[in-house]
This record gives sequence, C-alpha cells and structure tokens, in this order.
Amino acid sequence: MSATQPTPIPRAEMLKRLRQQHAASVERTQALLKEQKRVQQEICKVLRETPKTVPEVAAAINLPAHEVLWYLASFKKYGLIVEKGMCADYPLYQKAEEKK
Amino acid sequence: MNNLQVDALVIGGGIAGMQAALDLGDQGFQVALVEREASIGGKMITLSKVFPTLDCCSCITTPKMSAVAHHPKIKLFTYCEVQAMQEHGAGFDISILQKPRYVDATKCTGCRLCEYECPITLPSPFDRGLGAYRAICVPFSTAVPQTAVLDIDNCLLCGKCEKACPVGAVDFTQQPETFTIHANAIVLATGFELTPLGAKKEYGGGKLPNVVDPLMMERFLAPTGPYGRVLRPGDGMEPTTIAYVQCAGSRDQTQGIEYCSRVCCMYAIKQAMLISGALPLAEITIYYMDIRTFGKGYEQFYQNAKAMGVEFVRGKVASIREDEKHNPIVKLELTEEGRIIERTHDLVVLSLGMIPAASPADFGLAAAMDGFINLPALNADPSASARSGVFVTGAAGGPMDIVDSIVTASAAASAASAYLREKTGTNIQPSEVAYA
Amino acid sequence: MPEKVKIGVYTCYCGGNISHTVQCEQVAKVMEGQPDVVISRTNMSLCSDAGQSQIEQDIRELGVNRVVIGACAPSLHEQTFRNAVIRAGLNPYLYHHIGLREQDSWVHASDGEGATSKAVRLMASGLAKARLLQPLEPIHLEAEKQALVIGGGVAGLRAALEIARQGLRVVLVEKSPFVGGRMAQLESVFPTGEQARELLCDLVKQVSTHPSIALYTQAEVTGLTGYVGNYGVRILQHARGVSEENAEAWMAACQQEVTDEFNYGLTQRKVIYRPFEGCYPSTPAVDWENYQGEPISLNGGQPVILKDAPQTFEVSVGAIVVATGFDPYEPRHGEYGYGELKEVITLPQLIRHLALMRPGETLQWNGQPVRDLALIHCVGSREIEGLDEPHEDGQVNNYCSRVCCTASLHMTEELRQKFPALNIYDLYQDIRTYGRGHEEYYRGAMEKGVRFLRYNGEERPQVIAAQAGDTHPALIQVKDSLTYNEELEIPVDLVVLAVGMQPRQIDDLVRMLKVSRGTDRFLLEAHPKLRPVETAVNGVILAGTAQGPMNIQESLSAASAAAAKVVSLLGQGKVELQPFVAAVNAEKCNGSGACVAACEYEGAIALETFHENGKEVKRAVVTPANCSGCGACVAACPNRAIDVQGWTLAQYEAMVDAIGMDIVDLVEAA
Amino acid sequence: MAQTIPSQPPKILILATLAGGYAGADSTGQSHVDYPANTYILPVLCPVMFPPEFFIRAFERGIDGIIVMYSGTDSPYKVEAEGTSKLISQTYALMKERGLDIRRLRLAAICTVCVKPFIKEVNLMSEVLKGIGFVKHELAVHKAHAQGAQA
Repeated sequence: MSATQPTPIPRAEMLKRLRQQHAASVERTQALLKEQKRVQQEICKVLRETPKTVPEVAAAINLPAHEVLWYLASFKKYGLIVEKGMCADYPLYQKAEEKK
Repeated sequence: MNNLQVDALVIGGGIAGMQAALDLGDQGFQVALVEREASIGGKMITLSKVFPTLDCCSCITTPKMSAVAHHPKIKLFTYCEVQAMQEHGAGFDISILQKPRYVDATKCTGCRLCEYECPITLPSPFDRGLGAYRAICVPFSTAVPQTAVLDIDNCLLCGKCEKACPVGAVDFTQQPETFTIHANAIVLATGFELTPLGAKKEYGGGKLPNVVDPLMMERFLAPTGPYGRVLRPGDGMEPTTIAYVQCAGSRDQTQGIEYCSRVCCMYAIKQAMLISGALPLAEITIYYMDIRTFGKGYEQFYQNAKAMGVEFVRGKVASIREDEKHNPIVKLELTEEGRIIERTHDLVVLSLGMIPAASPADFGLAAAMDGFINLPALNADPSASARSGVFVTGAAGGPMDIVDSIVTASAAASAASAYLREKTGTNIQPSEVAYA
Repeated sequence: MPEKVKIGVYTCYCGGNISHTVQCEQVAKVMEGQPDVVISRTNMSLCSDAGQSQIEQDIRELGVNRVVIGACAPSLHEQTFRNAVIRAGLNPYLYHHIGLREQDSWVHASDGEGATSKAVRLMASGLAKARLLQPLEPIHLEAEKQALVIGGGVAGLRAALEIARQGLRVVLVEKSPFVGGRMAQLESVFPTGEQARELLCDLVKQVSTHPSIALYTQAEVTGLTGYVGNYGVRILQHARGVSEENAEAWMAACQQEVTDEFNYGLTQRKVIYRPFEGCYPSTPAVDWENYQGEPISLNGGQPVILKDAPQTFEVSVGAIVVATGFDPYEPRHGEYGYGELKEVITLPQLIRHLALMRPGETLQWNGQPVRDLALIHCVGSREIEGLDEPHEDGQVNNYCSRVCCTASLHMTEELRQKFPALNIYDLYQDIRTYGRGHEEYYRGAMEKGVRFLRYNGEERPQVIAAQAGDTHPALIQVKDSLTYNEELEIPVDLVVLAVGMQPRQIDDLVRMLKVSRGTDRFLLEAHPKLRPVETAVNGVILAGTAQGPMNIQESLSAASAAAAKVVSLLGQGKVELQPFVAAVNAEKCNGSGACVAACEYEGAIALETFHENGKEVKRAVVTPANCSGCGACVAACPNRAIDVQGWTLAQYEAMVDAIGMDIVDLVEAA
Repeated sequence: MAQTIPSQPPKILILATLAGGYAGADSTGQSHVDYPANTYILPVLCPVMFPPEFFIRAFERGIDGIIVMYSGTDSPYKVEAEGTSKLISQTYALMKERGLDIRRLRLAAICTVCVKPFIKEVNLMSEVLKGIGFVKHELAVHKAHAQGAQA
C-alpha cells in the first residue's frame, strides 16, 4: 500500500463530524419539526369533525391563510387529508381515512 | 472518482442541453452531460402544457430525459457544478464538483421509502415553494435519474431514512468529490432564470400573496402540481378573475432589462387558455403594450385566445396593491383612452422575463448587452461563442422559447460536430449496435 | 427444426417495492411449473450487476433462450436487460418485460392478494408471449453518404457547408443562375449592421471551395424515387449560355433588356447578366425564360442565336434538405394604393432604391424629393379571415412574418442617419422587436423622433391620392389608438409597405417529396418540438424560410440543425430502423390487397406479381423503410397473413388467454 | 360448465399505447394511487392492429371488460385516432350481434401523465362490470336464448 494514501476515517468519526458541522441547521430543523407537528395536530383536530376551507382552518388555529394552504398541500401530497367538495370558491379539506 | 475523456461536454441538462447531447451522441461522439440539479429536465419539465400545440409537456420532455439516460454514448452527471474550465492545446479540462447526495446512486432504486419516512416537510423548489417535499426525496415524479437526494441543510440527521432504505443506499458519510472531464468541445446550455418576482417593487411581487410568477402558474396547471388544481396561494380560493401583467420583467429600463424576453406573450396566452379550460367561468385579462406572437402558429394562437374570450387590454400597469381580502388591485393607464383606472382581481400573474442562469464570465466569455453570452457572429455562425471550440445553445445565448431552443441545440451540435471533425480530427467510432 | 423454447423467468423484489405487496416467491413458484420454463428465480434487485449477471449466466449455462422479467416499468430498465441479454449472446428481442411495480405493487398496496394474482397472470401472459417470440434484427439499410440540398440561399448554403464539414458529400441545386438567394438583395443586416453580401461572400467562398460540395445552378429537381438512405434524384440543369472568357463582351453585345428582379423591378437588366458585383458563379448567365432568340454579334462577328441545352442527370442521395426559401409578399393591385399610386412601394424595393443611390444624394422618389415617408407594418401578414381579402387559394395570411418589424425599424435608423431632415411615420399594430439588439432599434426610433401610429388590424389604414394642388402626392388615413383613436390624415411623399414573407411556389417539389404544408402554406415540420426541422417523411428535412418566416440568424440555426439531422441519419453509411414493421406470411397471403388499401404510409406495402406453380399470383410485399408499424394492415387482412413483427396478433391472443384463465387453472397447471 | 361463476372478480383488460396509456399507467404507479387489481395492462404500439374479432375472442376467453387507452390525436401514428374509433364502432356492432353489452368495451385517450383520467376510466369500467356481471354469464344467457329461439 502506498504511504501517501490517507487512512480511511472511521464511519463513526465521520458521522460525528457531520453532526458537528451541521449542529446549527439540525437545531433549526428540530425547532421547525416541533412547530410542524404542533400545526399538524391542530389542523388535524380542526378537520376531524367536518370538512373545512383554508380560511376556516386559518381562523380556527390563528395562522395566516397562505401558510395553512401550504400545510394542507403537503398533507394532501402525503395522504393525510383529502379534498371533500367545495364551499363557494373554496375547496373543502377533510382528514383522510386511516390506512390499515 | 475517475477522470474522463470525452469528445464533447454539454453543460446544462435542460431541453437545449439534452437535445445537443442527443444529437452529438447520435452522431457517435462520446458526450458528457453535466447538470447542476439532481435531475435533468430543466425548466421545461416543470411546465404544464406547451404552446402552440398545447402538447402535454411531460410527454415531450420525459422521453428525451430517458433517451439521454440510456444513450450508450452519453455519460450523465447530475448534481454537479462546473468549477473551472482550463483550455489547453488539445481541448479543455473542466473541473467538476460532485455534490454529495448522501445517497449511493448505484444502489438507490427510487422507491421513495426514505421520503415517506422522513419527518420534516419543506417547501418544494420544484413547485416554486408552494408545494411540499421531504428533506430526502426523489426530486419529482419523473426525475432522471430516479435517485433520492438528501437536503443536508434541512436534515434532522435522525437516520430514519437510512433505516427505511431497503437497499442500504443512504450514506451520511458521502463527501463532495472533484473530478476532471477532458473534452475537445464544449456546448453551453446553461439556460435562464426568471427575473425576480419582487424586482419591481410597485407590483408587489413577493409581498402580496396573490401576485405570482408564471412558473408558479405552470405548477398550478400541471397535473402533478401542489394543489392538483388552480388555487390562489394566498388562501386556497379558486380564482374567478385573473390578470396577467405583461413585460413585468422585460423592456423595462428601470429594472435594467431593456430587452424583450420573447416568451412571455405566448406563455401568458397559453396559460389563459389552460385556465379557461380548468375554470370555465374565470375571466382572464392580459394587460399589454405589444403582443409579440411572432413564431410559427403563434399569431393564430393569439387570435384563438381572443375568440375564446380572453380579454386583452392595452395599458401600462403602474402599480399593484391589495384590498383587505388580499385581492390584488391593478392600477393602469389605458393608453387607448388616456385615463387611469383600477381593477380588482383574485389573482395576478406577473409575466416575468428571462435572465441568464449562469454568468458568461464563468466560462471565460463576455456577456452581450443583455447579460447573456455574447454571440460574436450572429449572422454567420450563431452557435459560436468567442472561444474556439465553445458553442452556445438555448437561453444561455439569450431568451428563447422551447422550439427555438431545440433548433439551436441541434445547430450547436452540428457546429460542434463539424469543429471536432475538422479541428481535432476526431475519428468517429461507429456506435455499438443499439437495439431500440 | 426450430429450437426448443427454454424460458427463464425472473421476478424482482425491487428491494421490497414489489415484494412488500406481491408474494414474489409464490409468483416464482407458479411460474416454475409452467410449460417451457427451465428456471424461475426471484432477486432482491435484478437490475443490479449481480442480478444481470445471473440472467447472463442462465442464458449461457442453462440454455435459456427466452427471458421474461417482472420488475419496474419497462421504460426504466428494459434497455438495461436488453443489453444484458445481448451480452450473453441472445437476440435482444427474445426478452419480454412486465411492469410489476408501477402497474401492480404500487397501485394495489391495499390488496396484496389481488396484487399477487395479478402478478401471476401478467407473468403467465409474459410466458405466453415469450413462447411466440422470434429473433428480430433492426432493419439496416445501406445509405448513401450524400445529401441533396435544394436551394442556394443562405439556409441552403449553410446546410450544405455544415453537412460537408461533417464528412458527407452534398449536391446543392439552385434554380437561379447565382447563389445567395434573398439575402443577396439586402444591404445592412440587423442587429449587427454588417453588409449582407459580405457575409454571404464568406459563406459562398467556403461552400465553393469545399471538395465535398457539388453545386448546380440553373438546376431543378424533376424526379424522385426511393426512400430514406436511397433516394434517386433526377436533376435538370440549363446551359449557362455563355463562357467566362468573353463574359463582358457577351453582356455588352446583348441588347434585350428585361425587368431586373434583383432590384424588385426598379431597374432593367440585360438577358445575359450578372445580378450584382461579386456574384457567384461570376460567369454571366443567359436568362432563358426571357431571352427571345435575339441574334447576338460577339465582337462584331457573326450574329449567333443562343440555345439552351438542358441536361438531365441522376444522383443518389440518402437525405434531402429543402431550403427553397420565401418570396416577399406582393401586395394586390390597389392594396394601400400599391400599383395605383407611384408613391407606394415595398420595403424590399426601398432597400434596393437606397442601394442604387449615389453617396450623399438626397432622398428622391419619382424625381421628387421625399420629405415625409410612412412605413406600414403587417402588409400581407396578420390578415383576418372574413375581413381581409383572401389570396388565390382562398386563404388569408393570418400569420406574423416575424422579421418585418425589426426590418422596418432598422430601416428607420438608416433613413434617419442618411436623411436627418426626413419625417418618418410608422404605422403598426404591435411592435415585435423580439431578438437580441432588436428592441434597441425601437427605442432608438422613438428617441429620434419617428412618429408612431398604432392601427387596429380590423381597421387598416387607407392610402389615397392627394387632391391636385396638395403639398404631397399621397395621403394616409388612419385611426390612431395612441392618440385615443383620433382619425388622422397624413400627407406623405412615399409610402413603404413592410411586406411579409410567403413560401415560394414549389408545388411540384411538394408533390414529389410528399411533404405536407401547414395552413400558412409553408412546409410543415413533423412536430414543432420533438422534430422541429424534420418532416413527416423520413429523410426529408427543412432548412430556413421554406418552413416559415425567419431572420438570417434563425435561418442559419435551422440550417445547422438540418445538417445535424442529416449527419445523424447518414453518418454511419446505413440507416437503422426498428424491426417493429409489418411482415407478410407469403403462404397465407392470397393477394386480397386489403392491407394496401388500409395502409396510410406511401410506399410501405404493395402487391407484387410472383410466379407460383406456373401461375401468376399477387402477394403483398412490405418495404420496411416506409412502414411505421402501426398495424392497420393487420386488422384489415382477411387471412391473417400479415403481422407487426414483435407485436403479433397471435402473441396478443396468447397473452389474453393467459389473463383470461382461471387462477386455479394456472396454479394447477404448475 | 358455462354457467359456473368464477370465484375471481371480473377481469379488465387494458390495451394501452406505449406513447399514451401505458406511460399514463406508469405515472399512476409513480403517484401510488390505488385502483382495483383486476386490471391487466398490455402495451401496444397502436391499437389499429386489432380486428374486431380480437375483442370478441377476448370476451369469449373470459375477459369481462376492455379499455383501449390510446394516444388519440397526439399519436405518432397517422391512423391511430381515426382508425381506432372506426374499429371500435365495428366491434360494437359485432358485440350487439353476440348479445354482449357494449359497455364492456371503452375507448379513452390517455396521455403519459394522465393519472386522474386513468383512474377514472378504471373505476368507470369497474362500476359497469359490477352492474352487468361476468361475460361468461352473459354469453351463456345469450346462447340459451338463441337455442331457445331455435327450439
């Protein structure tokens, strides 16, 4: 083996370095996750009983309507909620049935 | 990572770059295609339908993407940045940075189990921030390659994806790698970006939630879009009056963009037609100074839109503000009547223009007055850059639409091919028998 | 004797993507027991190197000669496995791929049992097809490494040069005696301000000195046979009429004069002529169409009557580039006063008029000084059906000609520079200065005092003669929307019509090539994005304004793109086509001709006469190069004597049978 | 026995063009949208190759419903749009003769990303088949009627 070849860094060490390097962004993301979980719970609670529009959800949980829409779009993409008809010009959203 | 010798390097994997690579590959040249994003497809793959045929965009783009990926003569490098370009006697040495995906591309099967496990949801750049994606995901459904990529800056480092992956492809130890491509010719297909939504303060872009850019509207209209339908992003309302403000990012000395971006009239008309299809009751108005439908079949397209009831109003839009319900109010001077009016809409699309996505200086080239790569022989050799062996295609050389991009891509491939054969005496090996 | 069918069946787990829903082991087990199956395996990831090697090994060691794979969508990995099969020495068309991921496990996640029986049936249908698979070879046709380029304008010249530079031979035919086309009639070109004929001169020099380009002027295509890779082209070439050595004397001696089309009728020229200084070829030519048999006495010698001696010859080419260009729109008599008022001319005429002037001369028309000049845009363009008078073919030119706006504003700049005192009016609908450097002309014109008036296409301006005693000879009436639709009357000395482009008269060529035209009468591309410079006829390619209005830069790009397509097609000296074309079973064919009637593709299928047991019989014969593989003939044939190779009706029937079978029967058969 | 009712759900055969429906089905898969599993998709270049007898034969072999998912006017083949619709109408005539409910055969233009239309077509056919039952039964009933009429 050639002497110039660097010895491979052990995996544990690399992961440790990665964690250190990204400490700030991980912390920020953890906070974001916490917030997302909270909003998700609140939205799901609001949508459990009857289908609602974005402005209705926004009013119920006191979050700007455009943020609510983003959450609903993401929940819809990942199967948590479904559209359930329209109320005037606004689509209604409802919690999806639990998958088995 | 090993270094690579090719006949031609294509920089940029949008429609122009893909077409140039395919044309060179079909002629038997060894081609490397380098793309900055995690998937090829460029701006085009994000579009809904394309003018003037209203073909479904993905039906045209995805076969080209797959042809590039499977072409025996094309080596594809995604998620790579060009770092430096050295010229020497025989060609160019291009130093490339492979950004870490934190996913082993040779193992990943694109199954998305990692994505479903990832707990954090983020605004998706593919949907221009209006849709959602996870910190690890395949960039979009038709991405090529179908390889997941992990967004380390928004990652919890929780390791759930690693556990979920059935083939052990997630690899947090990946490091950036640099390698060199030796190429005898280069085709620049670096494309465009939209002018910033907020560039013209008076129009409220970026501030008013219901003032959007045209690529957002493309996503609303695309079958895979964030809402699966046309809704205004401010509050999820199905809009009934929609306005387009033309030249919102072009022909405007105050923004320093004095040129015409060529595509905005047509995309506005196209979107107006598609919205009419999706929302038959919607009223659509296009505020314009000159309608520039100059391409083949475009004028008829414009006339059809008028016949369909799209309203064209000639006027200079001065400003946009909103009412208490976040409905944008457009203030404009009707140039045909000489008076100033205000009109309220549910949603306003600013028909933004094009600016270069890469700086010509990065490739040792001068920019033209418009900031795109200068083409010194416009009326003699329009694919040629100022550097021998470096060719330009698509919007890298100035705003243009898809049809023109594809034609200039074939043209750049032709010019590069002629150059390679003449200047470097490249001997073309007949392709291996490719069964298709 | 046909080889015994030995099928290898592979069911991929796709790392759990398939196996989480579909019981892959169960599927493999059922497959194992099916007739002709010699090996049935599962694999965690068949597309991995290890998976591919397993298949190759089975082909080599177990004699597997049909491969059926159930995995992800064929669009993802069919080619991957085809290559593996090839590596193992098996014909790649003896492999069939079933999509068990996108079309099964991913869409039936909630019904594992249903997904598994679906997989069993789909795989069984794959076996059914595999038993009937035949080895196929891509169709390789020898191709002439030579292309024909029709038209010697800027697009044709550029296409010829680029094709030749990439190693193919080119036959370039030009109908007129000189190359250069419409570009030669221009002076300064936008946006660079370069001189058109200087640019052309460089291009022509490269073309004329390239050893692989054969140029034929005064030549036209009169016949065409064959198909992509192997066209036979008949070319008719007229005699030059005079030789270079006495060129000047011939021209001097010639007396007959005709209208000079190079100057759009502004001047006369002789029937033995050079259109402009520096033309190529430089030898003058006889204008046979107009020469009326005048005896010409050269250097005082015996008067001779010149005779055309047209020659016809044939060339073989693999592909054809159509670069026949455009004609400027010729306004109708009375359209904006054209033909009625001497003071109404076209923009191309103005360009020639300025070129004919001496430096420093003031602008005059018809002997009168021009103080006020108006340009009218969109003449012969953007016409409205039901409003504008239709042309000969009943159509209106409802398209935009793309170049006239910039050409007009470029002209205003030249006029302002040369004649600072001139008043210029510009009557337009929309200013379409879209290209690099174009908008600058518009801004410049506004800043330098060109007076813009905007008319509506539904109320076009009128040009009328002024009353006797008026200050100006002509009057333009226009409703100007820039001044709130005020009705204006503008007295002018000269009206310049910015005429659009229309395709040249090439009816015979269109018929011969079997290419299509759009409603705008320009030649039609196969698809504006997928194949923007190709036509629906394989091997016939478009370059430049034959396809639609373009400026010089765009024509050059289109021509280079056309060259790329020609080189891709012919560069290897052969054309390769997919084997998925119709094939006739001669034993079943009884010459009904139903297939020929059903076929929409020219030259794809025909009845030919054969001798069978001393009798003349008709049998269908397919020309694979012209067949699209659509299979319209298959449905039409009363005897089931024709099939699309690789996708035969019998294969589909076998697949349907397998799907229709009861699952119990399938399992029991195992 | 002809009247034995199979234990499996009715079978839907989908003939899908590579340039249209087949790719659309793949897109549906990529979106992980569930639909019934009694659907069997076969790729075709262009459906004009199938004579009406092919469809009849398929029904006789136990296929309960057929959806032809073609590319419509977007097809790379000149004849696809017109030829396919013609062929389907001819098949309908033949089906009526055989006592087959013509709702068992549908023609739909499906593009490469037509997820919703794809699902809609599958659900529509499923509903129809729920109403009209197995093809074997229908054929048997018709046969019995025909025999009865003869007798």
